Amino acid sequence: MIWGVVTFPGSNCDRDCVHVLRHVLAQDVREVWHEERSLSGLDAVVLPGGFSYGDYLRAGAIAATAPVMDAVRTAAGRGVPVLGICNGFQILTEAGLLPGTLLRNRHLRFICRDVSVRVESARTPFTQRLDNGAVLRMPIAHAEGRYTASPDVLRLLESKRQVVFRYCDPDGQVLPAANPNGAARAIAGVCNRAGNVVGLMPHPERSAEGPLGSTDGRQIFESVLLAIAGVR
Amino acid sequence: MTGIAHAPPRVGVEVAPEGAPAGASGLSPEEYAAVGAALRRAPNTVELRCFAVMWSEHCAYKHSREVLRRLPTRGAGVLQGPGENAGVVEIGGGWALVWKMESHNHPSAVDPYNGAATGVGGIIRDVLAMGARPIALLDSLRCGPLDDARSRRLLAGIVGGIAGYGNSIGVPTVGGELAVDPGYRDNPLVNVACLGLVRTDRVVRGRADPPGAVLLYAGARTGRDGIGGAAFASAVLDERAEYEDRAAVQIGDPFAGKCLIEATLQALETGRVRGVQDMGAGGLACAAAEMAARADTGVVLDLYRVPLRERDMAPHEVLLSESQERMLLVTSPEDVEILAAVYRRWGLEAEVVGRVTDDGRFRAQFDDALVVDLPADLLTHAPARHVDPVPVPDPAPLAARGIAAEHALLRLLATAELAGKAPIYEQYDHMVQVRTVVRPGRDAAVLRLPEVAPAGLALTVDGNGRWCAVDPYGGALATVLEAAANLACAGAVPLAVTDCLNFASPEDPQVFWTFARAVEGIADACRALGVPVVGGNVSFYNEGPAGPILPTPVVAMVGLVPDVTTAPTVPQDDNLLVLLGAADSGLGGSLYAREFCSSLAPGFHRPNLHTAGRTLSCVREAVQRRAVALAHDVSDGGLAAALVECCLILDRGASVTLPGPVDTGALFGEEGTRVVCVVSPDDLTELQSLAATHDVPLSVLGHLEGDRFRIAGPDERVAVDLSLGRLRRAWMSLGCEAG
Amino acid sequence: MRTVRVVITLKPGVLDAPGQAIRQGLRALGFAVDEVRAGKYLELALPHGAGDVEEMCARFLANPLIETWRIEEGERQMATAGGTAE
Amino acid sequence: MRTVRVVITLKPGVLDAPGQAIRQGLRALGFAVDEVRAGKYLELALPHGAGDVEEMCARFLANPLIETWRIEEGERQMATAGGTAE
Ligand SMILES: Nc1ncnc2c1ncn2[C@@H]1O[C@H](COP(=O)(O)OP(=O)(O)O)[C@@H](O)[C@H]1O
Ligand SMILES: [Mg+2]
Repeated sequence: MIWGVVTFPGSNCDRDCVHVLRHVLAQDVREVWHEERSLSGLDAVVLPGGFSYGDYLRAGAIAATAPVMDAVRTAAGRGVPVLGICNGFQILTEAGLLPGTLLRNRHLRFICRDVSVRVESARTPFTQRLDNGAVLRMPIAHAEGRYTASPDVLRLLESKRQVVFRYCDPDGQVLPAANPNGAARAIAGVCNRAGNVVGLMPHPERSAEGPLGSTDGRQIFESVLLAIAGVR
Repeated sequence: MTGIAHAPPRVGVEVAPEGAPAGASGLSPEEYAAVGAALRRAPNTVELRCFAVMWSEHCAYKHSREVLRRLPTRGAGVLQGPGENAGVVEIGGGWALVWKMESHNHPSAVDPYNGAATGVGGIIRDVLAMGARPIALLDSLRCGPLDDARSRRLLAGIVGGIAGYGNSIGVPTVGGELAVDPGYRDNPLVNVACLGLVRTDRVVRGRADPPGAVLLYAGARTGRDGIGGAAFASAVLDERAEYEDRAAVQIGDPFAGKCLIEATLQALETGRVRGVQDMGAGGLACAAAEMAARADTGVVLDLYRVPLRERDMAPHEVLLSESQERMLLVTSPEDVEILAAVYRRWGLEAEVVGRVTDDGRFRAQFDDALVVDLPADLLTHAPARHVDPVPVPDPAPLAARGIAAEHALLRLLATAELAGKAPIYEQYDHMVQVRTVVRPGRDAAVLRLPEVAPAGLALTVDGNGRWCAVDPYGGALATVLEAAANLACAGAVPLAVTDCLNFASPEDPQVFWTFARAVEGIADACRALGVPVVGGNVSFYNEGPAGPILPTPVVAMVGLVPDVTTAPTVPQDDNLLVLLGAADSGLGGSLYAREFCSSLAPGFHRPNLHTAGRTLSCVREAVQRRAVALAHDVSDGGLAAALVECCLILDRGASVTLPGPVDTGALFGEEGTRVVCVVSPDDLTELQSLAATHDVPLSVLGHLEGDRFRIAGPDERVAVDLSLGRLRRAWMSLGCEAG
Repeated sequence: MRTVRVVITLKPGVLDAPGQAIRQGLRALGFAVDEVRAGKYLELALPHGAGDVEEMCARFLANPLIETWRIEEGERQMATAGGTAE
Repeated sequence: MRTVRVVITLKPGVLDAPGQAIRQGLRALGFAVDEVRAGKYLELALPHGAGDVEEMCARFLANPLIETWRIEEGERQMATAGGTAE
């Protein structure tokens, strides 16, 4: 299958995602420039982390106006799996492809460290290989990751199983101390109604190889391989 | 005036008055006379401003040039030593590393956030200018004691600035250090090192060559930022500096910085770039003049073509602006469009602003007028200034207060130097680029290099103003050894050093002596270890109203880890604590002396280079062979602190029996090159035979157990018995609140 | 040319972490302050016949989920703004 | 209780990277705009007899090296501010 990894000016995890897909998972990857207008032929799309347009105004807001986002919208509408990691998640919310928004961390500081997240919804193409309740260890690295939505939206997300990942302790307990940024309901990742568009703050591409400390993130990419192959 | 060699540039620029120049120019009367003599005419005001910047200490190394010649700069793999934008060292497989450290002390004193951020931006562009992708940063920080709210805010601003820039451009900050002293309160030190990676056949240099080539300006537009910044960096900060030097503050745009990195690397990939230099201190003038001087060519600049952010900028402003995120490329006229298109695609400016000539002159035209016409090498070669050094007498003898060992240990663990630095490094993205195998929090960070797998690079930065205040030669030598020890603990062979030499005014004969002795210490240690110094930076005039800073040479060292997969894992079974290496006892210059004694104490015991070298080889080999589970060198806080740190890393208690008397020297003395190792009993014989081969003293001190930390003497008298939780609380005390 | 000023603030009820931190910082310096709300200020220079600023806010400048805005037409302020700084 | 509004903007000539990026975003959406300058907006609720807001700006709220500010006394605006957002 062919993956697309989109580069916006200021993206800085695009090369890392390409590396993992190409060299760890032996996938075909097309590097997509933000000015491109078509994503046809791609089986899955990744919006990587970084600081697109310096994250000026609001994180992800300016990137959400890029020409490629119309193509992302079209692809998402066709059911193509779309993954937004960190800044990619912020872009997807700004573009209206995912509900809610990401605000400055409660303690205002940028924070880079490992966290644990619990899989809350195995129905997306990115979690299909995983079980509900599975705990993954992955790094976060962000200053604006506090997930926020109105009470109505939050209620809807829970009832439609659109919460995909929640911050938890290593044993899978969702505790305030395990919530690194003050996210509402400890939400670390969500999906759209159809489930094919997923955004998350942790970095699966940084936890896909043993020497880097964890291989848990790899399963998120591998899930898509299964999903596309129609297994499970 | 008679015999004018070149007619003075004419239009629109008044000729500077003869005799002593305006004080603001920063040139001494002798220097002004030297300019006149070389030109055989008076410089005009634009030229004079160029001299003021280019002949500043910061750009011209007037006081340090002679002394720096003592450093060893050559070595087997060195492709580029000092003199270019950064050093380059081959690492095999067709790849080379690029290594450079820079200080941004004075800008950070005035504006901590922007000063530190632009420090990161500046060092990144130095590495980029060699053709390399920046892959890691280290930050070495010094400020006033953190019980003072102002110092805490200053540190928060500096850390915020480094995070704000480094995180955004996607270069991981993988290590650093922090120290405090009242001398740094008004004059903090911000030294940032950058590591780059480049294919050996893609290394470029800052040369304007050949004649007929054009100068392509690339990056952000030019504004009135930081005009005269280099001259400013060479001035003593006084109390009013915060409000008076506004024009010297530069603001970075990390977004443009990131685009500049990607665009420049793509431009270099075309193979059409003949030379590159970043526009840093001294701006366009400095970049163009240095490139011409290196290549023995000349340049003509068309100032009216420079992309400006503001209208009505004067010629000297365009020439000397230190606006960030700009590079100067040399290319042939037919390749301009290809390169310009790359930059424009990234939303950056790209304009031809001049051309290379063969006449050795540095010229600039503005509209139709020639406003600067100078010999390029005159601008880049300020006359050296000589100071007769005067030795500093030894400090007053030590008067220690009687302090219980447990109390002392807890206090030391809570000092800025020893406390856990997670509140700092968690604000830095230290994992982007997916190379970080050993993260910050250990002795050296380790990056994997898939380009030359399974090899990796280990990095560390170290400085110690206390040691150097007591003994500049021995302290500087010990600083290099500490850096090497940190690398040895990661199993790395040292490849290259870059340094920042932070001192007060070199015009003070005692400061100058201290500086020269410190350089000799670095030189001797590097020679003994066989590590070349491939670049660095001198920062003088670091003084506040309270006086000069401690003499602070900072050393950043990078080494090769043959196989990054050897990073040892710590087994959960019974583990021994073993000490390799020997120390003379004493507290000279120690953290203990600072905290509990009347002075920093005389009698710093200079490490012996031979025994230190053997100890480091032994440790390196032990780590590479996985004979030890953890190695950690003894530095700040002495043996007691090193043992506690091992326990905190592994989250295990320990029971230790020291072979000799358990006095303050044995617990907290910082001398010697010693390494604590955690060893499984099965591996002890291997380690013992390694130690015997290298002729290194080895003693088994105790073992890991339980959740208490105990140190006793041979008489079984217990000197320290504390819970690990208590130690950890003291150690986790570093406050670094967001600005 | 027309100059428009836009003030964007968080909706009441949205946790204003920056505002809280600023209040804390002011208090640490000894200033008495009850509450601080932090927002953004933008000055737009628009050509004649430029589009609707209201629409710019709703679609881009603000995030209607969490932010509210106020638009003021008027003279360019910035270049002539006061403050003690020179 | 007193409400004070503070508008903090960059001094003329200081690089305004956010302003440039926001202009680009507006243009990408098809809005005509010549220039954008970005600044900060703060609303302070102060107890009677609170300290000097001018001094708060100079010492903490603004960076006098690069920013300038404007202080407006007046009614609390934020909670009642307009905007289409519900
Ligand atoms: N300013 C800083 N920025 C990033 N990391 C830091 C900083 N200060 C210290 N560290 C990290 O914390 C750990 C401990 O630092 P330090 O006590 O200076 O180590 P050592 O004594 O072995 O040189 C190291 O991994 C170091 O890289
Ligand atoms: Mg160490």
